[in-house]
Amino acid sequence: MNYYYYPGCTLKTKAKALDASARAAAECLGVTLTEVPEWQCCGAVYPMAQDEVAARLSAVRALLAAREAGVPLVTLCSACHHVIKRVNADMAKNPDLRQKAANYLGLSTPYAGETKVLHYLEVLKNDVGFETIKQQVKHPLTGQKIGAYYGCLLLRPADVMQFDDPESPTMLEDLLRALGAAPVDYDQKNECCAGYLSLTDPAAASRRTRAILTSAREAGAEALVTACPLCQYNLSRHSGGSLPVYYVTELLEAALKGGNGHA
Amino acid sequence: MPLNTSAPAQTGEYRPLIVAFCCNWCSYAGADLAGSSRLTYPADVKIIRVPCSCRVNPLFVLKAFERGADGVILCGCHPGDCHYTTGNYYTRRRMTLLFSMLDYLGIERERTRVEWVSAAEGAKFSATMNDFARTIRALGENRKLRDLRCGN
Amino acid sequence: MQKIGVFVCWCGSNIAGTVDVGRVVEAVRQEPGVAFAADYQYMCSDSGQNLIKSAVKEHGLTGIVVCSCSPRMHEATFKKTAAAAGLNPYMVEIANIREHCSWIHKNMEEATEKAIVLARAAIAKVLKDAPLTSGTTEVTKRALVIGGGIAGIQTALDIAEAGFAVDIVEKQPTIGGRMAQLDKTFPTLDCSACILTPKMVDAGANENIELFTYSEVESVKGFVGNFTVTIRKKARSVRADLCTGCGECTEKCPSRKTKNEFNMGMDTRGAIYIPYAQAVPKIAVIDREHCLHFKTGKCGLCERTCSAKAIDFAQEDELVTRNYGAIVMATGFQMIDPSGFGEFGYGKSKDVLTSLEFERLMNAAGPTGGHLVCPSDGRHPKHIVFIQCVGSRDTSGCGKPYCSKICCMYTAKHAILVRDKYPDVSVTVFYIDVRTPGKNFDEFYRRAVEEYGVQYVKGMVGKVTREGGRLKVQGSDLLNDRQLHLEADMVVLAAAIEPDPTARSVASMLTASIDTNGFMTEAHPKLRPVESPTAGVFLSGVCQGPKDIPETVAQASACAAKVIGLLCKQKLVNNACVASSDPLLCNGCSSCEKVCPYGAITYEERELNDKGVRRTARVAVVNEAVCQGCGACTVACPSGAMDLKGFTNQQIMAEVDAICR
Amino acid sequence: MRELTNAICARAKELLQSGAAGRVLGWAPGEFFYDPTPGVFSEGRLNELVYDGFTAANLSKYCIAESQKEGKVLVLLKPCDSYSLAQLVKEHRVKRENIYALGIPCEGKLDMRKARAKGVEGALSFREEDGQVVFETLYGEVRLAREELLLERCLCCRGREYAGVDETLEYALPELPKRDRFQKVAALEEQTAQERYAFWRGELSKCIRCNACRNVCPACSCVQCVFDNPQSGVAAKANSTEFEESLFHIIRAWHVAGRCTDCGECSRVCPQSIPLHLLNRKFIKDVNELYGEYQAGADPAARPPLVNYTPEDPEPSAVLERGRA
Amino acid sequence: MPETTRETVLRISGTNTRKCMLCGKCSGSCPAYDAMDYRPHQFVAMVERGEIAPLLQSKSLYACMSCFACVERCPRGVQPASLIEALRAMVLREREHTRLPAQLIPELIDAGTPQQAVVSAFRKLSK
Repeated sequence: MNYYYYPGCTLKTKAKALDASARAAAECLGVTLTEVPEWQCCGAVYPMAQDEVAARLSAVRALLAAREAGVPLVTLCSACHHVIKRVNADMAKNPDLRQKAANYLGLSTPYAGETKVLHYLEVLKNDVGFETIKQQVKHPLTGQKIGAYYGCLLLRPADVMQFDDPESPTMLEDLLRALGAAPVDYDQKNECCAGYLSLTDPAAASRRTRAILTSAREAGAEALVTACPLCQYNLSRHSGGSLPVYYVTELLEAALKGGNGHA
Repeated sequence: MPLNTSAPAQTGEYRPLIVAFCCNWCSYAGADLAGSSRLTYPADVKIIRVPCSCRVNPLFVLKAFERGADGVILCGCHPGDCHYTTGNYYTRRRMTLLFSMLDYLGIERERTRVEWVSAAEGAKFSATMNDFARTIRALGENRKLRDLRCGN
Repeated sequence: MQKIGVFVCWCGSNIAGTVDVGRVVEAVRQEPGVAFAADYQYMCSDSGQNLIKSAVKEHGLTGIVVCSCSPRMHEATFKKTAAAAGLNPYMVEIANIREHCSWIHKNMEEATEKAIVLARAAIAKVLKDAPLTSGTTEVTKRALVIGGGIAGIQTALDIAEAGFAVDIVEKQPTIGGRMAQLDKTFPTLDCSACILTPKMVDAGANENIELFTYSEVESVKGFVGNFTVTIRKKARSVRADLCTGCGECTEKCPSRKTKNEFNMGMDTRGAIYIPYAQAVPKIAVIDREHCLHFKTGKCGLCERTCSAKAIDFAQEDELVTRNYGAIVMATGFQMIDPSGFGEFGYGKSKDVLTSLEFERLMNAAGPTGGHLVCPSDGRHPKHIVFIQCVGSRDTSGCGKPYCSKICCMYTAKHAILVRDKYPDVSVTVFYIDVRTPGKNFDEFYRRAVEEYGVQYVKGMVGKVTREGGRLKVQGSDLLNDRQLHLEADMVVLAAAIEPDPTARSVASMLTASIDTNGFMTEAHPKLRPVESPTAGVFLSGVCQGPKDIPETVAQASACAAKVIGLLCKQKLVNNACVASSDPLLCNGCSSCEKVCPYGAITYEERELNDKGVRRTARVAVVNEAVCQGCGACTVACPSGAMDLKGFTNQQIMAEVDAICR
Repeated sequence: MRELTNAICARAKELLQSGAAGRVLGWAPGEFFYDPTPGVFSEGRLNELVYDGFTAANLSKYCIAESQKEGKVLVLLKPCDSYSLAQLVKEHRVKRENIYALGIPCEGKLDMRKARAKGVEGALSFREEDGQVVFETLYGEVRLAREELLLERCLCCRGREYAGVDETLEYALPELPKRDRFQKVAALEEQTAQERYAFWRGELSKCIRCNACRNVCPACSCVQCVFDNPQSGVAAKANSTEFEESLFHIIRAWHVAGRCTDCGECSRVCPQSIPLHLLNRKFIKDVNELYGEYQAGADPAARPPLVNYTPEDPEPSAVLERGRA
Repeated sequence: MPETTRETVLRISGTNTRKCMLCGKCSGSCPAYDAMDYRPHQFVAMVERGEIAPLLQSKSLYACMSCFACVERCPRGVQPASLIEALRAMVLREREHTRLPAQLIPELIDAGTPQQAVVSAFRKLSK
């Protein structure tokens, strides 16, 4: 199981734990992640404007590198995944953008979405298999009541992301169950935490995270997991420590290898 | 509303000749629906009504080409929906083999097409004819079949 | 020598607005064989037809070309005109210069050119037309109705009343269909069962009607007037002739976990059951999938209980083959599963229901005995939110693009029923549009608002969440420019209705066409709404499109009238455009026989006079009463012996020639 | 070879004497040693019967006329010929009850054109010796390896199974090469449309419309050919243009599609050496690939592919996409 | 001045406002609804009517969380979020409308603020 791996800027700085745990867990599971050489920041925001070409280029570069290597491109940060997956779809479906990107990058063969973009969780689910993971768990998270927080970027728009049911996703819960935990279902798991506004409108972020945290707590969650550094930051900042927010990979690593304090 | 597909014939502009065989029950009715919905397609397309697509003898297709048609399209009910139960299944085999043969002889494969268009698919009929006409226009005049055998 | 008359119709401005009809007339006059050409504003009008008739007489025309609308529209009209003028009706050809020309082209020059080409093709064809006469066939005086809901019952009753035998095939163990599940009916609020069950009983008792319940159509052969249908009577494991419907067995059955379909799975039933008290026929049936006897071989309690000795575990499916003159599709509808719209929380909270589930919840024979309680915990609700257009008018993928038509009215009904019975329960309805075209419909909806104080909110719900044991509904109130966050105890989804999935396979057997949404296609959307384009197949009820009960019943009766009209005929005039084989060219190879879907071709040894030489040969013979004129045989025939009257090789080649000229 | 001919004659004589048949359909000497022609023999003339490297003609088609006559005819069928007869019987073209089919072994037939191409000129006679063919010519003896002279069809021999014969004559013969008969078709398919067009245009332009292919083809046995029927709309006589001229071979191949046993007679008799069998083989290859293996004449009960279907048949468009990357 | 025609907005957003059937599900779904002066459904309606100028001034452009709930739930395939983004882009492409001067950043972040937050804020709010 060989993949190109796109960590993204946050995983190299503030979210090193996400990166490190993901790599460690991958190694345990026989998944080889090769970091994309000389990757650039994806921009963290998918440019919805159809005439924005430049903002799509760093994603295209990463996709091109994977095309050349002939392997799928794996991402972890929700924002990176969202941007790269959607730009990939643009390149496949929008000939205008494809040609413009090729012109910018001086490509003789335009990039037409050939690379398969996978989220780390998709690799776990489809290529490794949750059943395999379950068998490899050495330190099950027995009895831990954990709420899965998906946020927006992994799920929507579902026709492009094709990650999970956009309104009733279960992928994280299925993984948590494989790790031995008791996932807690709550209705705000796919609602926005207002992460993009965390700098400019902290009040909005506070309102949204409170709604999410309340919903999770009411359903009995004692911790949350997410795959997004911004969600993690936003939620932990407003939980006041009452509800710890982990990266899903941290729990995965802990269950596979043991050790980490919280597990 | 773009009407470019029915642009007036300008002098010198190449206008292909397209013969469309349509089964009476589905595709001809689909063409009627395209008409009553005012869904345009080029006047290059001329429709011949047949009771079923299975009435279309390969000789008709070849004849049309030989007489100067640039494209021939057969339209019938969707497989399984044939008014006569099985007619279009035979059509499908016959035309598959015939078109494959034409391709084998080096005739552009885009000049022949089979499409299943139901009586409810006026929009599909129009879209199909627009697409086919565009394809044929791009291919240009059909000389190959006529010239397959040089005059001696 | 043929003398052809060409008649170019203006169709008002429909044709003349885009096609220069004068130029068409001028052009066709030059065509060989054309003895007369004229244009007229409405050729299908009396005076237009008279113009044709007098031209035939005056100019001694032998054939007619009418350049007009689609032959599917007026070919029959002009054939009659020709016949009235003494011509063989098959000496008429139509050039479709409206649907295939004037309506789709905008440029006059171009449309006129095309019209001329189409006219030439028709002239070329008519020059090779030969007078044809139609044969006739007998009509089997029995009808089959597929589906035993209110549509099928009404159609069957009307046909039976007219004195014809009619069979109903129903896949469920009882007739009654969806209507039997409804509580009250709009806009009168009379009890659904009270008006339906007498009809069910009538259908069961009528000596002209035979019910095949728990049965399915297995295969269909033949054609209008002469269908042969095989019906699979599934094994009930209960002998219909012995069961008294006492219900003893259903109470004793120890397997009690099967979801009760009648109550939309909101309660359970035994493995042996009678769907409901008013079932017709009132005969128990064993659901073998859930029966302990069939699963483990150990039980047999029902058999011991039954004093009528009706239980028959060894019963097998039975195939019944019958002939019918007409077949009615009355396969009805189901509600879509709204799980695809996860934002509404259906499937996550038991208090989010579909309207049909709510219908059962309100019904005295329903899972709660008619007490309105929250399914999650049995509490009495304080506030109920109804959401309309769930999956209707939805082009996003998981819904249906059409309006389901009945939801506005039944939601108003639900709202009124709740408010009437439980004035303490408040009701909010989220709507996009309230559509009430129907007699007393808008008045009914206004009553909900004015008399019953139902809150109608223009806007759609974005999300339903569970909070503190209740539901929270977030939606927009567009008229008041606000986002609402309402607490509710129940949410009722007016989910879209879709054709019953069985319609597709049955339609396929009947070779009747289906539209992209799975509804049956009618022969003409306005003028022949109860007939399928396939002769002898008729449409009754929602299988043709969404309908409420009065509309369904009206259509069912209209459908019956059409069936009766067919069954009344002593003979049917056959298609004259049938295949025929030239024995002198026939190789006797049997290729044609193999592709004929009707078995219309047989072979016989014939003595032939081949240009003075006598020889005997095995040649193909077409049964003209059975041939439907598809033409499959003509292409299978390598020698060209087989040809199709009205669409001969020469005629089609002539059309090709004329178009490619 | 003489030995095999004697064996055939001996068995034929027995059969005639037993009353199983009244006459024999076989090969008689032609104008030259390399063109034996079909002939009918009474018991007394059996000594004139030829069976050698050049008796390639497929006798099946002659059974149509022969079976209409009084009495039974004994027909000699090489393995591949037997499929043609079986197909004709399946199509009710031959009165099987008037035929006694004797399957005779075949060691592959020779192509005089190949011999000429290898420099055999002024040939007067030939004989076969140990896998070699020895031509006696005006300019002396020429020896050539037998395999080099085999007819195209014999290089792809489909084996020694017979279809629907009444009996077979056992006789040990060396194996024939079993080349892939679709190799050339596949090679053409690989080419660009332009190349294919150039190939076929070159070949079909050579046609002189002598009708030899049609006349020899066992599948082309219509009571009246569409090309001879002015009512058919395709006959040249009925048209001012050259429809028949340009499309004759396509239509001919179409009409025998699903019925052609791939006997190769069309190419053998073509005076212009047009590889007509490549048209038939294209249909056979397509049928095999798309609808499952089918050999015309092999199974009397099997529905021929063109009067058959399955609901899952591929779409014409999908088929044209084949091989298009 | 930026181009302010309906066509520009439609081109940049790649959405078709005529598909809207005025159900309001976008506004019923929007988590930023209360912070908006013009609501998602109004964006669709106003763009369709060509009323672009007021939208360019709207504070909703900076309240939208780009959560795509409106896009996901729209029964007709309209994309209100894309309209909002197109309008925001039109404003920001005028340099003077940059909403997030770099010098403001230090006071907006804390020790834990992920890069992603900064990068995305720049992407959304400056040019």
